[in-house]
Amino acid sequence: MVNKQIGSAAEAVADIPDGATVMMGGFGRAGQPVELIDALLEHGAKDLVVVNNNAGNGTTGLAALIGAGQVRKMICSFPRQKDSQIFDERYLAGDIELEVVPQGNLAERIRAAGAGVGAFFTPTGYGTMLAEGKETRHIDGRDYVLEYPIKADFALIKALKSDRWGNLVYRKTARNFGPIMAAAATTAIAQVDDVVPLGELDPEAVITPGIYVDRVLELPRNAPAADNIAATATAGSGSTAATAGSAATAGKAL
Amino acid sequence: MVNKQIGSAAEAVADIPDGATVMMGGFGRAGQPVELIDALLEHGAKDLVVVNNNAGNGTTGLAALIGAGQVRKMICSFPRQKDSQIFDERYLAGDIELEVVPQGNLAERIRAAGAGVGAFFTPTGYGTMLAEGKETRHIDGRDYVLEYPIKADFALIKALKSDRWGNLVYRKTARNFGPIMAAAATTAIAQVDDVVPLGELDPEAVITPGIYVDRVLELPRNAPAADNIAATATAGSGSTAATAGSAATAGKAL
Amino acid sequence: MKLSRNEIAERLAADFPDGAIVNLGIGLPTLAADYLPEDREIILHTENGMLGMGRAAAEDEIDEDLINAGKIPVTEPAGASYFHHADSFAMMRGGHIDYCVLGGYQVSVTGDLANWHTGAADAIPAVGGAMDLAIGAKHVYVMMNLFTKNGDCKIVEQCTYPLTGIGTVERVYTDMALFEIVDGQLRVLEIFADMDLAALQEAMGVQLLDGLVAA
Amino acid sequence: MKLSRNEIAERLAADFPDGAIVNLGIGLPTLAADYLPEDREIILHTENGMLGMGRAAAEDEIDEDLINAGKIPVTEPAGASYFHHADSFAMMRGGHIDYCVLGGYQVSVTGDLANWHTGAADAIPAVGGAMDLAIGAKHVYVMMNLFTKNGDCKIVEQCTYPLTGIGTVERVYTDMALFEIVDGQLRVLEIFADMDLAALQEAMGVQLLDGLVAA
Repeated sequence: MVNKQIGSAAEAVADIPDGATVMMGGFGRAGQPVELIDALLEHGAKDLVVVNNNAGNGTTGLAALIGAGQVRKMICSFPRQKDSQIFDERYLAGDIELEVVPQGNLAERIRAAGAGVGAFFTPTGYGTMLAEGKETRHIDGRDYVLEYPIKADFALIKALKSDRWGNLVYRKTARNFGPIMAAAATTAIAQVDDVVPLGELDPEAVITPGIYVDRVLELPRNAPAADNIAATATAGSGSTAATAGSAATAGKAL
Repeated sequence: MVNKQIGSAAEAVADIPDGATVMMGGFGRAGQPVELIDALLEHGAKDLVVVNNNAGNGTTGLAALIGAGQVRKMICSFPRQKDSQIFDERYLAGDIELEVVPQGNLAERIRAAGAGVGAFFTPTGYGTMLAEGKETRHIDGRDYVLEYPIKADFALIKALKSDRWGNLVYRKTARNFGPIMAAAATTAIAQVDDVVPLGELDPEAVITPGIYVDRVLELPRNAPAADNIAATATAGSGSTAATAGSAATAGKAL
Repeated sequence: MKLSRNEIAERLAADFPDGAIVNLGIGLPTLAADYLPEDREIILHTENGMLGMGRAAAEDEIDEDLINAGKIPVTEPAGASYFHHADSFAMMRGGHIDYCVLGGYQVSVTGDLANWHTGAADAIPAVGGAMDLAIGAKHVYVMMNLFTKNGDCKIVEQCTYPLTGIGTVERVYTDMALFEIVDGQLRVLEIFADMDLAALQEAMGVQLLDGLVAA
Repeated sequence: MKLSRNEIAERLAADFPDGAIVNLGIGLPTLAADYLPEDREIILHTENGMLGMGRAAAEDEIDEDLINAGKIPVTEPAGASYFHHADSFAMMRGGHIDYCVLGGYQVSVTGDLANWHTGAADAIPAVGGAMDLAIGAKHVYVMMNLFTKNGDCKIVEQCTYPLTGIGTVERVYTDMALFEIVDGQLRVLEIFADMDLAALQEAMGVQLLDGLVAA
């Protein structure tokens, strides 16, 4: 029987090795797998290549990971923000590599990795410094740049609900990079608010079929007050919060 | 106010000119826009390039269009079937051109057209006669063939429901080529069982956002017996059936 | 007299026809959302995966899963739909968005756009979706002040800042005038500032064609 | 003794591990669906846009919107999901399907597959999803009789029919024996026919390595 549910955030990321390429979903807070990123921080894997739309905000999550010196290279579209000071500092000190990719090329390169496309010609960026040194071609009246897939060893994403097969549904604009990152990574790990019994998700509305998902971690968002306190108290460790989450659903027939 | 609903199949296809490239959704009967194809037959546009997974079955729909000599060229993955006799005859007589494309390359080329991708490297077909004369490249340990987008002037597709903006939801495996063909065509025409008021479709389950759809034709599938008889009686003409469909929903607040 | 930021936004918003699908870039262009004509249905696209995006969320409507490209909470009106990032940018790249409005550092007289990078050696490059929008929409509009605080004209013969897109800008809505670029030629459609075409041309230092409609 | 079509299907189906995601090609391979081990969850993919596909539909379950790649009505069990054709073939091409099973005209000793075209001058070419499956799945299995009705061995030094994919076949399940191709070498894993390795090799006319497990 297939059951992709895993008990804790710590367990979910335990086998991410030094040097891994890790995709992280999210656009702003929406869809950000906060607890999984925190677990990766605690896990301590180093020399990581991280793929995300940004390069961390404030002092938590990806920013903390960069601050801890665990990230060798960022691949993203928009590193510089009001509160990206940790990345900015590291970057200007020459401590971290940066590959800036136009957001749509970033998304399409991630999609290409999942879809087995070897490379593709995109009009985005043609003639700009982000296409310098890249192969170009004039096709049917338009100029294009050749871009290659971005694959990952792991993807950390967030969705609304899952079943034990790993089928995922998302919520509003929190969907963003989740589906394409799940497909582009060898091992995709999804944190979800709720793991529901098989058959409860509408087959027409499943956005990420379970084939792309390897591990599912349930972390109830709207848990009763007591659970919320537990989850907040353990933010940063991840594993205890996750245990609380699993306990909350232990009685469910999956 | 945006309202993409159109009154009849005849009206929906009236501006398809001779020489147009027309995509037709469907895989077998599932998702086949039968009434729109019938209307195109009646409309009489000639010299068409038709993109479909197959090349017509039996003596109706696409097969009838081919039989009537309206199709100059077929682009498809699987023309030869038990009941593709009309195409077979035309093809063997040299009366119709054929471009056979592996099904996944067909789908990806259609997707590329909608997504503004100029060309892409696919591993499918490498080293086979379907890749003869095509550019190839060895990328990261694997061999690929360069394939180009397939665009269309019109797409005829079928979905389950729509709203007046043209947002579409599909039903089961009838989804197949619909979403990518809608995006790849300059003008996409969808026949649906039901046009529902704006806001009634679940935003998480809309598969084809209205941006891709230009015309929506309501043809109730499970209409009351009287309507069904009317629809059957006019099959082949399309326009009367469509009128019946519109009448059935005239009272709705859209 | 010059237009305020809000007045530029209002002037711009008046040009979207009924049913237009519009992407408003982060920053200044977002202001146009407040001036969409009420008698027309303008459908907003946001790069982070939503079509039919609503207005900014009120305090009690804030939902962290429902934000726009500028990460500002928004609402979900009837007719909305969601999609993932690759589908969202396919929508742009594939030419399905009718209008996009971008901010600008510089626009060249032939429609090149520079709006993502000052070129300064110590600047951290960050492009976001600007290049995708610049090449993707059917009509690319720029909204900006015509002159920098230092008095340099931002419509130039050739951009000196790194480019976002080449030959892509169709209209430039500024505080002083409205411009159109057609076939690599810059034309003034309206002057808001209290000056005539000759004075405007002299202030800008680039060749202007007369596209002014007699009042 | 040779295996019947159903027996080949049963032997093949026994090799899918719990949780395997499997695409069964149209025709002969579809038979394997009837023999999936009941104590394992095998998740079927069909190219026309469904994962977690169910068994063939009974008379009163037939739904024209719910069919498999062979256009046969099927059912929708718990856990199913639907997607469009580009997403479905991305699933294959991207290497996400664990196993696919295809019919074969010929398989070469190095794993080339020919199964879509006889090469006859008047044949109408029709490839469907065969080439996508042949290059896409993690494990490509072929299910076929070992000899044609004319007595020609279908495992050959080099395919004479037009190819579907190159060096892609990993196992060949036939009525007479089960073969594995690893690093371009053909190995017999099991012999079902009443003959030994030497006799099988002589009948086939190709070099065979011994991969037989002592009973």
